[in-house]
Amino acid sequence: MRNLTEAIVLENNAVAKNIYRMTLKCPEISRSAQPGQFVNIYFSDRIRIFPRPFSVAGATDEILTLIYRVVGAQTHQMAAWKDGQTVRILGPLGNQFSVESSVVSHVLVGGGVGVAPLMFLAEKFLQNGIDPLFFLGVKNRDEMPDAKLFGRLQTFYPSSDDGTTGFHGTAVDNFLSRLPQMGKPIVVYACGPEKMNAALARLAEEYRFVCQISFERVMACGLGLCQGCTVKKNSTDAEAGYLLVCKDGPVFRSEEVIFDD
Amino acid sequence: MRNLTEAIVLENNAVAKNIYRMTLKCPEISRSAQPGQFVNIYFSDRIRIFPRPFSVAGATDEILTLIYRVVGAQTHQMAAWKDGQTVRILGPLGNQFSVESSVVSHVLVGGGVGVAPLMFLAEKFLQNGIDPLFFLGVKNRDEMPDAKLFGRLQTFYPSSDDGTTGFHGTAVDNFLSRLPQMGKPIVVYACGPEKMNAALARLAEEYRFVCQISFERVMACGLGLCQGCTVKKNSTDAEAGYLLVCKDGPVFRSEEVIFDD
Amino acid sequence: MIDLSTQIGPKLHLKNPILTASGTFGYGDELADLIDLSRFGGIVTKSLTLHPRAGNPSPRVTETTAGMINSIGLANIGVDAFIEQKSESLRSFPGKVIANIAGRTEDEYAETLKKLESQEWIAGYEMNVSCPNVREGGIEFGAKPEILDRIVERFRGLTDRFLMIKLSPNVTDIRILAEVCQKRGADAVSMINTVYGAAIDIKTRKPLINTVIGGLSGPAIKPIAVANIIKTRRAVDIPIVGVGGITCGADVVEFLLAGASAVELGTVNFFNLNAAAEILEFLEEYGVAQGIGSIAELVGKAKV
Amino acid sequence: MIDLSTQIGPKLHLKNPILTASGTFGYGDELADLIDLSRFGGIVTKSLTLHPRAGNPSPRVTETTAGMINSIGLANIGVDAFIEQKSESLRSFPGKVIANIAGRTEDEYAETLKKLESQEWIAGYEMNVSCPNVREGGIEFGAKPEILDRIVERFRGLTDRFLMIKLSPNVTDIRILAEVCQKRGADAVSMINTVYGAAIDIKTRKPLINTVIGGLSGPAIKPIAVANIIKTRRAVDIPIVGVGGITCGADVVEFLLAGASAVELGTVNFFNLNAAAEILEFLEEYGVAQGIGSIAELVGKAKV
Ligand SMILES: Cc1cc2nc3c(=O)[nH]c(=O)nc-3n(C[C@H](O)[C@H](O)[C@H](O)COP(=O)(O)OP(=O)(O)OC[C@H]3O[C@@H](n4cnc5c(N)ncnc54)[C@H](O)[C@@H]3O)c2cc1C
Ligand SMILES: Cc1cc2nc3c(=O)[nH]c(=O)nc-3n(C[C@H](O)[C@H](O)[C@H](O)COP(=O)(O)OP(=O)(O)OC[C@H]3O[C@@H](n4cnc5c(N)ncnc54)[C@H](O)[C@@H]3O)c2cc1C
Ligand SMILES: Cc1cc2nc3c(=O)[nH]c(=O)nc-3n(C[C@H](O)[C@H](O)[C@H](O)COP(=O)(O)O)c2cc1C
Ligand SMILES: Cc1cc2nc3c(=O)[nH]c(=O)nc-3n(C[C@H](O)[C@H](O)[C@H](O)COP(=O)(O)O)c2cc1C
Ligand code: FES
Ligand code: FES
Repeated sequence: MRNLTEAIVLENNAVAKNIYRMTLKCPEISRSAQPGQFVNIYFSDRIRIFPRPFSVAGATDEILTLIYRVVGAQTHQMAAWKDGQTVRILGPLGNQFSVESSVVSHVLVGGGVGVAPLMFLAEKFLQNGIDPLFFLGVKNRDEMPDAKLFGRLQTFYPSSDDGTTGFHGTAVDNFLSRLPQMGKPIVVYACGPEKMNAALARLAEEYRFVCQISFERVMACGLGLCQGCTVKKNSTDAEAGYLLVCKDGPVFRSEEVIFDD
Repeated sequence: MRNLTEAIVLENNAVAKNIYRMTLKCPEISRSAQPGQFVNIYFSDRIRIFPRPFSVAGATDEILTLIYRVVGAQTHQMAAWKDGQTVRILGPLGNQFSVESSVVSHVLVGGGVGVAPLMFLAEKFLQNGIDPLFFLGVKNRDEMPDAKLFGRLQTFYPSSDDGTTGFHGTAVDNFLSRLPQMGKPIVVYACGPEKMNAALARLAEEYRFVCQISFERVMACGLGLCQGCTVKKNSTDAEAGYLLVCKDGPVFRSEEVIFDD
Repeated sequence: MIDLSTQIGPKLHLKNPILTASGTFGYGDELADLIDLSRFGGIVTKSLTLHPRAGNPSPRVTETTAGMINSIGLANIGVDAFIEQKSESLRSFPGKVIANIAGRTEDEYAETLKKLESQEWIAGYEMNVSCPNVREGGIEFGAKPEILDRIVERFRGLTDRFLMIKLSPNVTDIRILAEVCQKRGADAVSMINTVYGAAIDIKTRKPLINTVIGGLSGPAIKPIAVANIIKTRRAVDIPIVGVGGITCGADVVEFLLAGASAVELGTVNFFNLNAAAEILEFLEEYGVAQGIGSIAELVGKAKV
Repeated sequence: MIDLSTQIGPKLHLKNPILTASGTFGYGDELADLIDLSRFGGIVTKSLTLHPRAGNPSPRVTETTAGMINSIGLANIGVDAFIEQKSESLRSFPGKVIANIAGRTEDEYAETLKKLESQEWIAGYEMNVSCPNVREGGIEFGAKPEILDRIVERFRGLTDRFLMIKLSPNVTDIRILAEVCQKRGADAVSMINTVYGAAIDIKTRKPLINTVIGGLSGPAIKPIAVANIIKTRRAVDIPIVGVGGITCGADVVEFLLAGASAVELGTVNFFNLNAAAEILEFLEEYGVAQGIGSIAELVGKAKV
C-alpha cells in the first residue's frame, strides 16, 4: 500500500565522500516497503519540478533509511537537511527483488550508491538466517561507505577501481574471481551503473545464473503517468514495447530487457 | 557613485503589522545615498527573476536602512533574514528629492510604507536644523510604525483611514486641514499610493505649491536597461514620451507627469 | 458556496472545470489508491491509437527550468485494449471521460473514433492533431488549415458526441486553425499542446531527448497558453479548454478570465498529486472573496 | 587557455561569442560605471527607428515563472539622436557594435540603415523583423516568407556590412524564413525574439501588460530557442546567433553545441550584471576540462 506523507528526518550523515545516509520517521511507508522498492521525494522549489526517486535502503516498523549520493541540486539540498526537517515523500513504489527458495548462493553485486537497495535486501536475508555474498565496488577508498554499515555481514567483498580499498578491480571482476567456488544454483541481485548491469547480464547468460537488476532512469512522475522511464523489452517481435522502470520495475530479470537502448 | 555589493544584515525587525525595518552594513552605498534614491536587492532564486527596488530610508557612513512591507514572495523572504545574512544589493539608484532654499514650510506626506524615503528626508532636514511637517497616513493603528521612529520630529501628524490612530482620514485630508495655517512658500515631498500622489498633484496646482513625488513602478532592471518603468510625461505635444522611474525618477515634480496612464 | 459547474458548449457539462491533460494521468485509473478521482470534473485519457504503440526510445523526458521536455511518441495500449481493460473502472468514474485520439493517418483517427462510439460511457473526444513527437500523424494535421478543415469535417460526420480539437502553439496564427474547427462543427478547441523544445547535455553533447526536439510543458509555458487563449477567444465563439503550465488555483482563475471554460492539469500531476484538491479549495475562497456565485461568471471576463 | 574568438560569416569577427541582446542593454553605455564593457565581444543596440518612438503605455513589463513578459513597443531615441549622442562612447567600445533596426514600413528600415551607413564604427546590422509588440512594422515582416524575401533583398542592396536578420519563434516553420534570409544574402540569422505571452491579474482582472499580449523572455524560453537553433542549423549554412533564456556558461555551451556561432544575453542582464564575466570564466574552465582549444570547435557539435 503506497502512501503520500510527511516524513521527519531523524539522522542525515555522510557515510562516504558525497554519500549520505538518512533515516526518516515514516511508518506509513516503512511498514510495507520491500527491498528493491523506491520512494519519491518532493521538493517545494519550482525551478526543478521532478520529484526525486531513491531506493529504500532499510525499513523498520517506524523508520525508513535512504542512502544517497550528492550529484546535483536536489541531493545537494538534501545533504543540508537537519533532524526535524519534514519531507514530502511517496512510497513504497515499484516492484521488488524476488527471493527464490532452493537457491544456494544469494549474491549481491553493487556499484557505488547502488549499495542502497542491496543493504535492505541483505538485511532481510540476515533476518531469515541466510548469509548473502555481498560484492560492493567503488571508485576509490573515499567512496567506500563506513565499514560499520556492513558489520553484520559474514561475507562482504569490497573492491575499488584503483585498488585503494579491497580487491583491485570492479565488483563484477571480484564476483567473477569467486564465482567458481560458489555453490549453485546462484541468484545475483544487482544495482549499479548501466555498464555494470550490462556486464552482469552477459555473465548471467554465459554462466546460466538468475540475475535481478534494479534499474535507474530519469523519472518525471515515478507513478506510471508519464511513460518517461523506459527500458526496452527483450523480445523477438520487432514492435516489442518498453517496460516502465517506475511501475514494471525498478527490478528486472536480466533476460527481460535490452541494454543498448 | 552607484555600487553593486554584498551588504550584511544588522537588524531586521517588525515596526508595524507586516512592515519591517532592516539595517544593513553597506558603506559602499550608504556613504553616497541621498533621500529619494533607491537600491536594488537581488535574489538567488530563478523563479522570480526581477530584482526588488526599495527606497533608502536612512543612511550613515556605514549603515543603510530600509523599511519594507511584506506583500509577496520576496519581501516575505526578506522578513526571515537574520543578522549576518549577506544581501546582494545595488545602489544608490535614481534621482533624489531636491530641497529648495527660501522655503518656509517643508511638508512631508506619506501613505503607508511610503514613509520609507520620507524618514530619510526628515533626518536630513533635522541635521540641517530644519523642522519639517510630517504627515503620515495608514489604514489603521496596526499599520502605524512604532512611534520611536518619529521621536525626534517636532511636528508629526499621524492619521488613519479608520480613525484608530491620529487624525481620522487620509494624510492628504490631514495636510489639507492644516494647510491654511502653514507659512508660504510650501514644498510638499510625497510618497504613497498612486491615488494619494494624484490627489496631491491636483492640490499642488490648486494651491500653487511645489510637489515632489516619489513614484513606484514594477521594475525589471532598475537601471534604465529595459524601458519598463514608465510614467507619462506631461506635455502638450501628442507624441510626448515617457519618463523612466528608475532613471529619470523615482522623484518627479507633480507637473512633470500625467497620472491617468 | 460557489457553483463550480461549467458548460462546454451544448454537449458537455462538467461538475467542475478541472480536467486531466492527456498523457499526464495515464488512463485515469493509475492513482485511484492515492487520490480521490472524483475531485476531477473529467478525465482526458492518454492519446489512443488504432493499434498499440511502443513509443519512442529513451530518454523520453528531461527537466528544464520550471518545466520539462517530453518525447513519449504516443506510447499507448491501443484502442481495443483500452476498451477491454479500462472501461470497467472508467465507467464508474463520477465525472466525464474524454477519449483523446491520435493517429498516423486520417483513417486511423476515424477507425479509432468509430470503435470508441460503441462505449456509451465516453462523453466525448479530444482529437490530438498537435503532437510534436511523432513522425507521422502529429502536428502536420493541426498546422495546415486545409488539412485540418478536411479531418474535422470527417470527425464531425462520425459522432454526435462532444468533439474537441486540441491545437498546437507551434503555428504562426492559432486563430485560423480555431476558426476552421468552428466552421466544421467542432464543439470546442483545447490549447495548448506542448511547445517545441530541446536541451543538450554539455558533457556528453547528446540531446537529452531521443527525438532531439520534444515538447516543452510545465509552469514555464503558462504565459504562452494564456496568450493563445486570449487570441483565440477573440476569434471564435466555440468554447476553449485551457491547458499549459497550470499549477494552482490562481492559474486556473487566470485561464478562466482569459477565456477558457475549463482547464486541464498536465505536468503538475507529476509533482503535486494534490493539485486538483488545492485548486478546488482556492476557487471556493476566491469565489467568496470576489463575491462570485458561479465560476461561469469568470469565463472571458479579463478586461482585455 | 581556450581561444574564445568566433567568426560569424566572412564579415564579422568577435573576440568572444558574448553579445548583448537588443533592448536589454540600452545603447551600450548605461552600465559603463558598473561593469567592464570590454567583456562583451559585441554590443547590439536597442532597436533603432527612423524617428524617435515613445513606446507603449505602462505596464510594460511583468514577471512570470522563470521569465518575464515585455511590451516596450520599440521605445527609442531615434537613429539621428543615436548617432549624435552615442557615437562617441560606442566608437571607443573595444568590441563590435551591431545596430539593431526596426521600422513601421520597409522604407523606414531602409532610411534608418542608410543613415547608419555613415558611421564607420558600426560593424553591422541586426534587422528586427520579429517584434511582437508593435501594431505596424513588427512580426508581420518576419512571419511571411514572401515579404521577408523582398525586404532582405532590399536591405542587402543597401549595405556591404554584416547583415543579420532576427527571427521570431512565433511561426509554424522558422526554417523557411531562415532559408529566405540565406537566399537573399544575409550574413547570419539571430534567434529567437520573444515568444508570445500574456498574464492577467486575477484581482483586478486587468492584463499585466498594456498590449495584453507581449513577448516572453528569460530562462523559461531557453528550450524553445535551442530547438529553433537545432532545426535551423539543419536547414541553412549561414551562421546562427543564438538568444533566448541564457543565464550561465553552461547555457552558452549548449547554444554553441546546438549550432550557434555566438550568443546574445538578454533578460539575464536585468538580474545578474556579472553574467558575461561568469560565462567567460566558465568557458575557460570548460575548455580545459574538455580539452578544447577553441570555442569554434563546439559550434554545431551536438550529436543530433
Ligand atoms: C528507481 C531509482 C532509485 C534510485 N535510488 C537512488 C539511491 O538510492 N541513491 C541515490 O543516490 N540515487 C538514487 N537514484 C538516482 C537519484 O534519483 C538521482 O541521483 C537524483 O534524482 C539526482 O537529483 P539531483 O537534483 O541531485 O541531480 P540532477 O542535477 O537532477 O541530476 C544529476 C544526475 O542525476 C540523474 N537524475 C536526475 N534526476 C533523476 C530522476 N528523477 N531519476 C533518475 N535519475 C535522475 C541525471 O541523469 C543526472 O545525470 C535512483 C534513481 C531511480 C530511478
Ligand atoms: C523606486 C521604488 C521604491 C520602492 N520602495 C519601497 C520601500 O521603501 N518599501 C517597500 O515596502 N516597498 C517599496 N517598493 C515596492 C517594492 O519594490 C515591492 O513591494 C516589492 O518589489 C514586492 O516584491 P514581492 O516579491 O514581495 O511581491 P510581488 O509578489 O512581486 O508583488 C507584490 C506587489 O508588489 C508590486 N511589485 C512587485 N515587484 C515590483 C518591482 N520590481 N517594482 C515595483 N513594484 C513591484 C507588484 O505590483 C505587486 O502588486 C518600491 C518600489 C519602487 C519602484
Ligand atoms: C509526458 C507528457 C505526455 C503527453 N502526452 C500527450 C498525449 O498523449 N496526447 C496529447 O494530446 N497531449 C499530450 N501531452 C500534452 C499535455 O496534455 C498538455 O497539453 C501539455 O503538457 C501542456 O500542459 P501542462 O503544461 O500542464 O503539462 C503530454 C504532455 C506530457 C508532459
Ligand atoms: C525588455 C525587453 C526589450 C526588448 N527589446 C527588443 C528590441 O528592441 N529589439 C529586439 O530585436 N529585441 C528586443 N528584445 C528581445 C531580446 O533581444 C531577446 O531576443 C529576447 O528577450 C530573448 O532573449 P532572453 O531570453 O535572453 O531575454 C527585448 C527583450 C526584452 C526582455
Ligand atoms: S516516471 Fe513517469 S512513468 Fe515512470
Ligand atoms: S526598470 Fe528597467 S528601465 Fe526602469
